[in-house]
Amino acid sequence: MATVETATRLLTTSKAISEAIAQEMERDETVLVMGEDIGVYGGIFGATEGLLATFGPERVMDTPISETGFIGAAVGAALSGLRPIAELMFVDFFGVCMDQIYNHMAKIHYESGGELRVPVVITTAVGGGYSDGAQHSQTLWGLFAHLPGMKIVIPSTPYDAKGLMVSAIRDDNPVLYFFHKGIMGLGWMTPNPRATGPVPEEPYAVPIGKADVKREGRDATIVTVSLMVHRALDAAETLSGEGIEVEVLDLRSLVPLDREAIVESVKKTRRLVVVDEDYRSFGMSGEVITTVVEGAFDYLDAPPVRVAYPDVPIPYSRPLEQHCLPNADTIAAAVRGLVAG
Amino acid sequence: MATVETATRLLTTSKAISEAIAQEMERDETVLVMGEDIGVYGGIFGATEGLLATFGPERVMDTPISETGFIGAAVGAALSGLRPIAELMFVDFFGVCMDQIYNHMAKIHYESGGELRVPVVITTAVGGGYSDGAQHSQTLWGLFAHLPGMKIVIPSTPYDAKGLMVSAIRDDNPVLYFFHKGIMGLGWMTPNPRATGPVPEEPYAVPIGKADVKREGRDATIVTVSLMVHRALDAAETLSGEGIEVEVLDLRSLVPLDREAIVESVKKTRRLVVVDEDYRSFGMSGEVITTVVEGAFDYLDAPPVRVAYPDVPIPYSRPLEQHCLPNADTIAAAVRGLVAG
Amino acid sequence: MPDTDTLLRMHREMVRIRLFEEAIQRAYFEGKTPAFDIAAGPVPGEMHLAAGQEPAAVGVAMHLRPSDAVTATHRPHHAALAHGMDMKKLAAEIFGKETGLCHGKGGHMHLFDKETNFGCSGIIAEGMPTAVGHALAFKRLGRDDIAVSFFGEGAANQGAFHEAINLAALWGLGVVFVCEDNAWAISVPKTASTAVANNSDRAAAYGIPGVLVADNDVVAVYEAAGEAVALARRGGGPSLIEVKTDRLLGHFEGDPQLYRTKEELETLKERDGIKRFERRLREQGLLSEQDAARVWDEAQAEVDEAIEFARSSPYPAPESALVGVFA
Amino acid sequence: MPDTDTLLRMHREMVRIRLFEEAIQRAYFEGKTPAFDIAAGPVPGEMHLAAGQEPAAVGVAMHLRPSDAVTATHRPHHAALAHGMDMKKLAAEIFGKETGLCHGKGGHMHLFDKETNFGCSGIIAEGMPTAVGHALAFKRLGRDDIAVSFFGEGAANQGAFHEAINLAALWGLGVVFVCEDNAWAISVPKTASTAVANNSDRAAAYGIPGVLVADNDVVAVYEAAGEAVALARRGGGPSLIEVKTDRLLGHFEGDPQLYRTKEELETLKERDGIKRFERRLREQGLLSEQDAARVWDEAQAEVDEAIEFARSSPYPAPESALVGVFA
Ligand SMILES: Cc1ncc(C[n+]2csc(CCOP(=O)(O)OP(=O)(O)O)c2C)c(N)n1
Ligand SMILES: Cc1ncc(C[n+]2csc(CCOP(=O)(O)OP(=O)(O)O)c2C)c(N)n1
Ligand SMILES: [Mg+2]
Ligand SMILES: [Mg+2]
Repeated sequence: MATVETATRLLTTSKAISEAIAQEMERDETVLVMGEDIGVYGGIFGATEGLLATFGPERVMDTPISETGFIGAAVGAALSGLRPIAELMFVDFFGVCMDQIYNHMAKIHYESGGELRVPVVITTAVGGGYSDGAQHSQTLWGLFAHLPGMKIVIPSTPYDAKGLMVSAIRDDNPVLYFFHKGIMGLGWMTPNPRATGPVPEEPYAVPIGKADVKREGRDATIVTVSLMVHRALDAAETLSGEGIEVEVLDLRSLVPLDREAIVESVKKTRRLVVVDEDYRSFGMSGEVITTVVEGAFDYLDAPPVRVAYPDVPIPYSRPLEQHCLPNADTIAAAVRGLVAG
Repeated sequence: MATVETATRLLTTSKAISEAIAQEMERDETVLVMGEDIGVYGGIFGATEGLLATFGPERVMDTPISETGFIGAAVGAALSGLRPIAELMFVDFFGVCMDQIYNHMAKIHYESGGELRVPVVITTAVGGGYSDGAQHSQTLWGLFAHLPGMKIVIPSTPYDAKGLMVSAIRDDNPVLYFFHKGIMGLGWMTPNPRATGPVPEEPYAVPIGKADVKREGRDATIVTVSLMVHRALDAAETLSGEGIEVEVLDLRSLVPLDREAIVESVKKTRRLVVVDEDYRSFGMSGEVITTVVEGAFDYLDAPPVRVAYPDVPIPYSRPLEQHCLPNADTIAAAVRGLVAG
Repeated sequence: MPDTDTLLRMHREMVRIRLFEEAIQRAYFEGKTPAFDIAAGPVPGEMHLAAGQEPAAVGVAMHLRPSDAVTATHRPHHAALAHGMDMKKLAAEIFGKETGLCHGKGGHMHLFDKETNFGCSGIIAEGMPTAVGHALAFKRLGRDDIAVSFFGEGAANQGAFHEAINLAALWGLGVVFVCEDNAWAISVPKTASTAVANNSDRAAAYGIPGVLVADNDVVAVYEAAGEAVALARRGGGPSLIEVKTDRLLGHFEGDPQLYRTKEELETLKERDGIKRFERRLREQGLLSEQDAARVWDEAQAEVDEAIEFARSSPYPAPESALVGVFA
Repeated sequence: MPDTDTLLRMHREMVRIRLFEEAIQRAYFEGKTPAFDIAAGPVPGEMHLAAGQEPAAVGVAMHLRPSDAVTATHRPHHAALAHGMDMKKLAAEIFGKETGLCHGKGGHMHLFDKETNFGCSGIIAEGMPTAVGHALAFKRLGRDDIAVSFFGEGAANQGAFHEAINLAALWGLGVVFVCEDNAWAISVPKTASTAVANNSDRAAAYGIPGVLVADNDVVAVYEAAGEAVALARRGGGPSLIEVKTDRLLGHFEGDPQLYRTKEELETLKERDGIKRFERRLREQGLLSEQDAARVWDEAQAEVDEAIEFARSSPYPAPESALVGVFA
């Protein structure tokens, strides 16, 4: 193991995130973390594990269940010189504190005519697939991406997770950092081999706003984010066996949206499938398709297709939820249909 | 005037709305209205004018500034047999009460497996153009339309406003009813001739989910809602003088979205311009364009175009805000470009 | 002081709740051992059990009718059963079955029951405004029903707590707000979340009665709730009750609880509200050893039947997920 | 009792605020008569003036330094000027000019000033958590600066009020919460919004000092704020002060105010906090007629200069709207 570690050290996504935060806290005294159960507990999804022991309760603050209060406090603290990281335990809870997020955190820099900066990072857990019901399983990134003033970061791998967290903390703008429960590599979640991967020990930054080709291909482009990148890669593997080579483009952030990368890939493959775990309508899938229509209309061999969560609340019962979630099979089927048709 | 009234009675949009509510309250004892300044004041935008005098404080309840409290109360009251109408004064304030709206009002019917119904109408004012700044000028309908479980109704004329309010109140589902300050016909807002129009005295229902062709045309389709319908009609008028006949499709609701009407119109005109006062990205414009890509791809002579509010918070200063807002000129220019190109 | 019959009913109620949750707990870990996978087994997802908090639910619910509204939290089973929810439908819902209360769409945190006007929410404190709305409807409709809102001490620092209680007090609505203070919000102790020792003192901010039940004793809860419910029913407005209760288990099943000492957990077991109450009934000669045994046996039988019903019921059709968004 | 110099400074401050807002009011109605069009004239949009509430802002701000943070509301001018905001930049912002505090992007409800660590928000009560954050930063950074949060009595029923004060109390932060009770939230009287008579009583819900300033008197505010600010500065935690003050004008300009009687408005003018204070200073011989006149004249000159600066400044380039979303 030791040898493996020196060669390529393997980390889970949650460890990659907590390591990034710890290294930035070492580097910058003004970084502090707050949220519910982020201290002793280390964050319900492990994103802050070990931080309390290392940095103490002054910089790793467990909060009451007062999201408007502590996220608003993060905004105020940022205005007076700190760089707070605030965890919203599940993105599903945004409704109790959204005013602070989008009317304050996201707008103050612009409203102030550029005079003030609000370097806040909000981390939040997204995603379903484990029967947590309608209030604990959503992704909702499309909703946040619709509102100007916040960068929307969504890692899919341990490597990106660390590098994007470093960039988020160093960014002078508000950043929403969405981590999917299914990519964290938690012992109590359904095992996901891709949730563990090589992560350099030293701090490094992955630029916010650059999409990443997770797999090259020529026959079709799958554009997606987060856990669906893993599903898409599984589908691509299967399709490759059938002679269909799919390009998997991981957006990694929705704001800024790397429209060039999307357009370039589709110009090459001439076919687009957008996969989204978020609700289908008025969200990411429509924006990505429109981006291609605006940038590569004449290159399209066929109308782009979306494989997304249907426009229904998320049901509890396993067969119901699984029926709604995109998976490797439904993604592969969509690609086949597109390539055939 | 009297004769005109008997012939075709002219009403402002705000009077049309308050009349619809009054008539439904007459018909149904369980309908009640709550919100800030909806009593004596009659609603900041006049949507509840005269109701207090007619129905008394038991059914027309001024509330504290506790949106989570009274919108949550509306949900609970609906579960126990009332049909509340709750006014969120400006849609910009949704962040203080969104949890009640989308985790409760919108989901309980589905979560209950259809056992319970939540007949709540939330009315809310939208739109800018009068220098009210970043927190009082948004439309945000794209954000709400992304979340399943609520019907999203957006009238553009006095006639539709009354008929859609009647339908909203009679609907057994949660309905969000967006009225634009610029279409209400208020004495203190910039005059808008289209904010006054013929409205039958007797109650009538305009179905929720049916788009309406506000002007027929053959050369291009403009799809939009609310005040932008008026701007689009102005543009169409101008363009007609240039020999370009534009069809103006007023969606009237985003959920349900009348995809058939959109597709049919574009199949006829082969060109699409989406006009949206809401933020450009991850919203209505992308969804409408994607709807056409999915339903009429082969009919498109050119890539659809969007004229929307840019992805920036809404600035206060008049020249800045006006530069951002779509208007008849920018809409006409977009159509010309599309028809020419 | 409640009469003997009431005392014995409260005992039975607490026992059936405890045994029901123990059965759910066993089912929950099926398919999750040796390796714990939250998505696996007949009962997937988060599971918040109320073992130890039965006195708070039962002492209040004894005063309620099915037409009274109850709103509960992510930890709802004790309140649901105490208010009379059908145990079979509850079990089937937790197993995600077609025969479940919500036909599998709700799950353990989203239980909605028309029969008992019961609802709950997984969002902290957000069930409180709903209770205010129920009471508003009762007033408008001339019904003398009331609403009870259960919530945890952690919820008392959420804005909805403040808005809901102010509204109920302002409008003189029949709501009984019951704070179950189990001293913990997941891993955060009350001392790290709440600026005052007792939420009952916060009643002063709304000019309503605030009552502290300092011990996890079903009789004390029964007494306090009796007054609050009577006040609400006769149009006297809301009350706020805080019950010092105990969370015997983890926040959710699988919680390592590294934030609590073994000692704390031991002492909690010692003072288990059900054990203590049963001992008292025995000492007072109100409950014989055989009667006690029968109570546990009968409750176990009811629970077994409910679980069996849940297990043997079919899953809903997958496609049913796509319908029912709108009525 | 403040010394004479302080008394006279408070008088000057209140006068310049009043005259500034009167000038803004005149400018606001330019282009809006005979037909009122909210979008027209040199100052478009909503306009919330604080005439009558100067004592609350000035009595508090006298104890502050520019490095102390102040968060205010949709009615921010009195707090902004009292805390030392540059009057020219403020005027230019209200006129939407490039030379404005926020280069025209903020407007009258969204004033942000680095120089005086001032901010405000048009969302009710949502400025309160921001103040908590400023105080948190001061504590972390070892600064003995404090934060003051101004809000109206209507805001005291918003969830953010509860969450912010609990957090500040829990963490022992140096925040002074100042509730300006002008009895009205637009058309809704306090009696129709708040279950208790005085929000200062709500301090009990957080275990912090609650002080009621029962009269719109700048000296009484000064005394109360002095203690609260001192407590906050020495690390003693937050306080909640409620000042009974008066809104002499409509909620916003153009408000027909059908919900208030002519009599009420007359009596308010009678007890105008500035007039009364000036009369007292005169009676006590601390301010001669000439000195009083000079105060008003000098303030008027300063105001005229600020308004002139605003009028003569250029508008920002329209395209500048498209930049500055991100730093
Ligand atoms: C608004 C919101 N924030 C956070 C959570 C996550 N969460 C679920 S339960 C819980 C602790 C609740 O503590 P308490 O109210 O005391 O209830 P208990 O679990 O002790 O019964 C938290 C923080 C949530 N569900 N909703
Ligand atoms: C969350 C929210 N709800 C409603 C409004 C609309 N609104 C603006 S000012 C106001 C009244 C505020 O009353 P108060 O807090 O007493 O301040 P005052 O206007 O009296 O200074 C209301 C309801 C708002 N801006 N924000
Ligand atoms: Mg608790
Ligand atoms: Mg007020």
